[in-house]
Order: sequence, then C-alpha cells, then structure tokens
Amino acid sequence: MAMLYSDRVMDHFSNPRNVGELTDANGVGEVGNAKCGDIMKMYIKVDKGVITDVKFKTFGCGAAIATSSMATEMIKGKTIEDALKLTNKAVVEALEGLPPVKIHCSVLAEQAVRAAISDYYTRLGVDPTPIVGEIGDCHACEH
Amino acid sequence: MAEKRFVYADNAATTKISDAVFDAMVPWLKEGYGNASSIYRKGDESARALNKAREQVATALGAEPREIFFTSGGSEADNWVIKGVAHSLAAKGKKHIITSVFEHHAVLHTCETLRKEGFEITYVPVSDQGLVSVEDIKNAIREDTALVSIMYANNEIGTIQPIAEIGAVCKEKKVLFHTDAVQAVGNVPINVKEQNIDMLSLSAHKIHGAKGVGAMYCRRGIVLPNLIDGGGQESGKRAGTENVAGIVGLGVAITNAIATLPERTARLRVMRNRLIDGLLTISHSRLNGDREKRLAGNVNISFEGVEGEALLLTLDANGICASSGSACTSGSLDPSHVLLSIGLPAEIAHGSLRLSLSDETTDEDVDYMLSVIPQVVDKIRAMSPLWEKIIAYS
Amino acid sequence: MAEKRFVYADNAATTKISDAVFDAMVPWLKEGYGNASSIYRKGDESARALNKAREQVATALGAEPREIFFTSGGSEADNWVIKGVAHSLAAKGKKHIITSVFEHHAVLHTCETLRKEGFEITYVPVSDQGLVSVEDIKNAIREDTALVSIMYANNEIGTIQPIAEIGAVCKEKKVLFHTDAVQAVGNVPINVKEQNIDMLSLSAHKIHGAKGVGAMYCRRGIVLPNLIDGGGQESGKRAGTENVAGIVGLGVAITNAIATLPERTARLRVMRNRLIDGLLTISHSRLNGDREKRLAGNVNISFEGVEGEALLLTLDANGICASSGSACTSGSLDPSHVLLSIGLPAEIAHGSLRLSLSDETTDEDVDYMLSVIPQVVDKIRAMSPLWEKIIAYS
Ligand SMILES: Cc1ncc(COP(=O)(O)O)c(C=O)c1O
Ligand SMILES: Cc1ncc(COP(=O)(O)O)c(C=O)c1O
Ligand code: FES
Ligand code: FES
Repeated sequence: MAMLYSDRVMDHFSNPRNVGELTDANGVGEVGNAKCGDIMKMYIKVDKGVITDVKFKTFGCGAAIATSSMATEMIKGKTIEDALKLTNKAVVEALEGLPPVKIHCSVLAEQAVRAAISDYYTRLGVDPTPIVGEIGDCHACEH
Repeated sequence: MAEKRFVYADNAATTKISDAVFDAMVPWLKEGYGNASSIYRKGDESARALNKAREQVATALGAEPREIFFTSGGSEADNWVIKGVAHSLAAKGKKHIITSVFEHHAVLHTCETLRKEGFEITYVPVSDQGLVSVEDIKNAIREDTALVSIMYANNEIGTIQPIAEIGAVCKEKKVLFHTDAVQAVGNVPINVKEQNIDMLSLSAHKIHGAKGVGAMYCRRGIVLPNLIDGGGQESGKRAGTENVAGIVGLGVAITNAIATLPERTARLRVMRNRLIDGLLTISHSRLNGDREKRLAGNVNISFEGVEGEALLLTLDANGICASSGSACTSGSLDPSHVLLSIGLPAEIAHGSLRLSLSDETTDEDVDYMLSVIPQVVDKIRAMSPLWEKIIAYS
Repeated sequence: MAEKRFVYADNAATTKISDAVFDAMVPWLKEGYGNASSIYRKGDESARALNKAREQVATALGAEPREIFFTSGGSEADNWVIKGVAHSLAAKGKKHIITSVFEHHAVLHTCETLRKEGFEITYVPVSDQGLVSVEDIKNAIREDTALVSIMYANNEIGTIQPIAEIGAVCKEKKVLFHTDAVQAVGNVPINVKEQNIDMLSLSAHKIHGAKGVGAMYCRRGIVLPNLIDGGGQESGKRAGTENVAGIVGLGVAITNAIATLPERTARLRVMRNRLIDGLLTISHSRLNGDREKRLAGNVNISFEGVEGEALLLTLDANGICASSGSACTSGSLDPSHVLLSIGLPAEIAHGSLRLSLSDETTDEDVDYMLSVIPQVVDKIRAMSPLWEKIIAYS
C-alpha cells in the first residue's frame, strides 16, 4: 500500500510554507497524537484580531507536514474568527485529498491552530474555552 | 549536495530481476508455454525445466530435489508449514508453537490465526542486539510443542540467528524446526542437513528472481497436509498449474546467488560498514541490531527527532529508495514491531532508516548516500519540534 | 497424410501468452521492480499498476475493484473460497457443502479435505449431457448448508452450467454461491451481480496470461478468512509481495478476452462444429457433453477401442498437442472422473480426446486435424485387441 499522495501534498511536503519559529509570537500551540507519536507546534502573531504571521514545526509523516503547511497558508491574514472555522476537511480539500489511511493526520493541523489561538487568549487573561472549545484528542481514530 | 543519482537501497523489500534470470525466463513466457502436466513434448519440456530448477534449489540448500516444493512466495511457504504442522500434530495433542517476537508478519499473523483456533504460542524475546537465545528456545520446548519457527535473518535489522544451534536443540528434543530464510537464502551459506533444519521458506524476488514465486523445503519423511489442494502438481502436495517461467528464474537466481556469495558478501560488508560508520557520525543516531551477526547488505539506523515517512519521502525526492520498518508495513502507522522488540522507544523506532544493498550497489551509490542522508536528516530535524526538545535536554 | 504442421489444440490446459500480454508484462519484469508496498515513487508505480489491473478484472466481471483479490491461480482461489467459507460458517453450525461430481480437482480435493475434517459434502450428479440440474441444487440445500460451489464451464467437456439460475436459487435460500469460472472467464459473458454469484475463481493462463496468477472475486460484505496470512497486501486479505508483472498481464488478458469475445466465439464455434462433425464420421465415436451448451472452443470425443495415451503420443508425433481427460491428471491412469460422471464406461472414457481451440487456431489447423486424427485412430485400432472384439460384436 504505497501512499499515492497528490502532487499538491508532495509540493507542500517538499517545500513547506511557513516553517520555523516566530520569536515575536503571541500565541503558541503544541498538539500531539497518541497513536503516531506525532507532534505539531504552531506559532501565531495576532494583531487587532488578525493573524498577521504564522509558523509551524512538525514531527510527523508527509501528510502531517503537508497539512501543517497548508493550514498556515489558509489562516495567514485571516481573522481569529475565520481561522477558528478552519476544518481538517477544508485542509484536505485544499490539498486535493489524502489517502484514506492518512486523513487522521490532518486533524493535527486543525488542532494546532486552535491550540495556538487558545494560548493567545490565555496570555490575554481571557478564558479560551468558550471561544475555542475543548481541543481534546484526535477523534479521527477509534483507539 | 552531490549530483543527483538514482540509488536503489531497498533490496530487502525486493530486488531487480537480473539479466541472467530475465533471459532464462523469457523462453518460458514465449514459446515454452506447455503445461508441465501434459503428455506431449511441449509439456515435457516444461516438466524438465521444473525438474532442473528443483535440482538447483535443492543443491543450493543441501537438500534433495524431492524435498523442494514450489510456492507463490515466502508468505505461502510460511503459512503452509506453520498451519500444516499445527493442524497435523494437533491430532496428537501437540498444540504448542514456539516462535520469536520479531518474525515477519507471514509468521506472526499465521501464529495469531492459530492462536484464535486454540493453539498456544510462545513468543521468545530477542536481545537488544536482535538475537534469539538458544537457551530460551530450549526452555520453551514442552511435551506438547509441535513446532519451533525462527527466522534465519531478520528482514529489518538483518541480524542472523543461531540456526544450527536451534536446529540441534530441536533435534535433541524431537520437535520440528522451521526457519523463514527469505532474507538469508543466497546471502548466508545454508545447509539444511548440517543445520538440522526440517522445513525452510524462501522467496525468489529477494535474490533477483521474480515476484510471486518461492519454495518450501520439507525434510523427507515429514507429513505435511496441503495448504492448496487440487491437481497432482508438486507430487500432489501443492496444486496449481506451475509458474514455469518464475520457477526457472528462481533456479537461476539461487544458483547465481550461491556462486557469488563469498565475493559479494565481502564486497557488501565493506560498503555496509562504510555506511554505518558514516551515518553514525550524525548526532543522536544509533545502529539497530548486532553489528557483526548481520547480513552483509543490511544497515538500520535510527535518528532521534526524525519521522520515518518524512525521511523516506525526502530521500525519494533525492533519488534514494529506502525503507523504514518492513516493506509490508511501511504504509501503516504503527512503529515497527521489530524495532520495539529490541527495546527502542516508539518515537525512536519511528525515525529509523533501513538501507539494504545488493550486487548492483556501487561505491558511488554509497558515497552519494553518505553525502545526502545527513543533509536530509538535518532538514527534517530543523522543522521538528521534537528535535528542539531533544537538544534542549541533552 | 497432409504436410506436417504444429497444432496446439490444448488451450483448456493452458494458453500461449499473447504478444499484448507479454509486452505489458516486460516493463514490470525489468525496470518496474518496486515493491507495491513501498513508499517511494518506484513502489507507487507498482501499486498503481495493480490498481489498474484490479479495475480491469472488476470491469470484466461486472464487479467493483475492491471485490477483486489476486491469487497465484485458480487452485488457490478455489481453496481459499471453499476452505474459508467452510471454516467461517462452521462456527455457526453450517457444516454442509454442495458441489457437483464433475468439478475440477481443486474443488473436489478441497471438499475431500473438508469432509475428513468433519464437513458433510453433497455431490450433485450431472446429466448424460454433462449438465447440473438446478432442481437438484435446490433440493440439496438444507438449513446447515454453508456453500454451493458449481463450476461455470467444465474443463474436460466444456459444458456450460445454468449459473444464473443456480445463483437465483442460492440467493432465495440465502446460501453462499461460488463458481469456479477458470474455463469460462473470457469465453462466456459473465456478470457477477446479475447472475447472483457471490464468489468466483479465475486463472490468467487460460486466457493468454501468465501461469501462476489468478484472481478471486468476493462480493462485498462477505467475511472470508485468509488462506495466506501475513503482510497487508490485498487489503490484508492475501499476503505476499504481489506478482506485479503477472497481475498486469492478467488485466490485459481479461480485457482483451472480453473485447474479442463475441467475434472469437462465433469463429471458434464454426471450427469446433466442423471438427465435431468431421470426427463423428469415424465409426464407434461419440461426442461427450451437450453440443449446444458448450464452450465455443471445446471438442471432446471418445473413440471405442482406442487408449488415450497412445492416441495423444501419436498425435504429438504428428505435431498435434491435445489432451485426454484434464491436464492435471493426464499423467494418471485412472479414467477421467468427468467422463465417468456422464455415464461413460471406463474403457470408453480411456479413449477420449479433448481438442480445445483458441484465438490462435486457424482453419488450416482444423483441416490438418481432420486429416490426421482419423488415420491415427485407425492405426491404433489396428493394433488393439479390444477393437477386434468391438467390431466382432457390433
Ligand atoms: C475448471 C478449473 N478449475 C481450476 C483450475 C486450476 O487453475 P490453476 O491451474 O490456475 O491453479 C483449472 C485449470 O487447471 C480448471 O480448468
Ligand atoms: C523474512 C521474510 N519472510 C517472508 C516474507 C514474505 O515473502 P513474499 O513476499 O515472497 O511472500 C518476506 C518478504 O516480504 C520476508 O522478508
Ligand atoms: S492517530 Fe493519527 S491523528 Fe489520530
Ligand atoms: S500523522 Fe501519524 S501517520 Fe500521519
């Protein structure tokens, strides 16, 4: 069962956008998943409710890296409100699909965005839970 | 980075059919299409070709031709032996099988099926160097043990097991002994009689033969029920019109592998050691499996903070075909059971790289891998949050 | 006698790989050696090739790609289905299997193995025309029936069974239905959904594909235990590194067979009828099997006072490859179970001749056979003491 990744996935994997750290980030979220042991860390810089810059680091498979990269592109320049609407499904669609066994990897990107926004509110002294909701575990797998 | 080239370093997953094997197969894919069971000369020619290949395989193993049965590959051979012995000896009250924790899935999943049917399986552990202990086998053997099945060489970390010693113990204890020698045949000298091997599995595509063909050696006198019933092929032990071309190819492949074994392994060992030494200069890396008791062409190294799939995909983009974990499971998300069995934590097991060399590997290929792999590891580590932590705490 | 030529008239035993199939296979025997389970592009290419072949086979049968599983041939497919269904339904108390007396040995011997394990087998008879009766199947079905397995077309006498009708009965009675379609695929239009076929076996080498590769169709939703456990190939249902070249060849072979089916069968039927009519002018001869409900390329005729092996060897000396009884048993001395099942006395069954035609058979081949066979029959009869008696008493 080879991976059969789409060209877009391979593009985002080989030339990931927005890789690295943001020294002046005002929101940082790190999520991981139990099954694969993968970790995704997302840095955001929020200015007047808009995500003006974003960077990520990911320890994970090709799909995890490609979805991180795509997710950062999709939230950059967006308001927090819009960024919170990002779903893993939208990321997968933007990547022209993922092999079925790899769909779960995209959940990590959605969670990382929410974790970073949650951290942003926490730093402001605002309880993030009513806005961001529970981040919880990956629901993609029944483990 | 060095000038890009194509390097196939996944010969433990499968090999390229050699020109000699291809040339030997072609006549049987073209004019030599007679069914070996047919009475006319065109059928006879196929039957003769099968006999010749059977002799070649027997010679390579130190067996008799009538002890060789052709199969569709290593998995079928493993299933045939293990299910066959289990079902046949269950009638005599022997429902216990001994194997190791790091066998190929063709053995492990077969044992799992038998366990569900009511058999008891003992999985002996392996050392942190990836070696089975003869003592463990000896201690595990019971009155009701039907079979001991231990692989000759591991497919991921290439460690070579003490097969002759296990064979001697099994002989002494009068227990049947099978070895999955899919990775070992052609790469290690084997003599089934001297090593007291009762049954052995092999596969052509690991030694520059075709995919979908293999063989099973079964010592004369052992009664093994059929896995595939039907026509009278293979002395009535394995039904199905014979894959003449594939079998002829296997005969040539195994003969060539044996003929070139000493020189090849000497040459590969040098390349392998150069790779190991070079890659171990990368920080936070480790060699998996015993350094000496390993296949001449096997390199298996873990890099902390690196995820295997990302590593493989990036290597592929640089022209290098390699693997992380066994071929059959590289689509899966679980860390390799082999690497876990030698005590690696899951996150390190995830970041392992297997390079497996063959006859076709050149010194230039080794140079290229040694120049590319460290840079790729660096690149992946640079975007790994795990790596950040590893260096922070070390 | 006509000028000697080579005529291969044993296409029911095996066929020549067609040029189209050979050409499609070669790239996968040469550069396309990647393991389909590997993550790099070279592996992906193999995986894609397998997917394409799976679609081709599915299309040919009116099935979905995920319902197709590649095997090492027809015998493995038959064993897998029959043993799998038996063992899985035995847990539900269903230990009865219905098949016919004249199945291929891959089915009969598998059923015999199950019988020894405690299953009960009903062998429905066939008519003197070689046809199974739908009524008989219906009457044989019981509460505890696990499976009905009836071949689509018989390999010796070419008779085509009422598969859609049997499928309908099984569906109504909620019993699983398998058909060994090794001889039928590519020679008869098949649609597994319309014909209510739950499982089907096929083999590449009967339709100008390679030996050692086949497929099993299993309707979605049916839970079939594995025959060969191990790696995750074939959705985890059939382990073993895939024979990519052979499978790609099967995809091409089945596609071509379906595309040319109407014209080919029309053409073959004319040749077949010419052979039947011509050979029946030989005295004391009879056609075996229904004349209409038979494969377009199958001729099976008995000549009294003639012994099969002598006939085949003499034909071979005259360049004609033919068979007497099925290929797998032509080395044996027992009269064909198929011919006995349609009521032939043993001594007549012994003297039967099967000619099986294909795409490659020409009108000149037919002319040649019609000129040679009567003379060969005469020659053998001239030295047969049995023939003396036959003419004395007739
Ligand atoms: C009706 C039938 N079933 C099964 C088989 C077995 O197929 P294979 O030789 O591919 O195993 C054959 C041919 O040998 C056959 O004619
Ligand atoms: C140790 C071992 N056993 C069994 C197998 C299965 O062999 P095959 O793919 O020919 O079925 C393999 C390779 O895949 C292997 O490496
Ligand atoms: S286990 Fe991979 S994201 Fe859920
Ligand atoms: S994130 Fe674990 S497999 Fe993709």
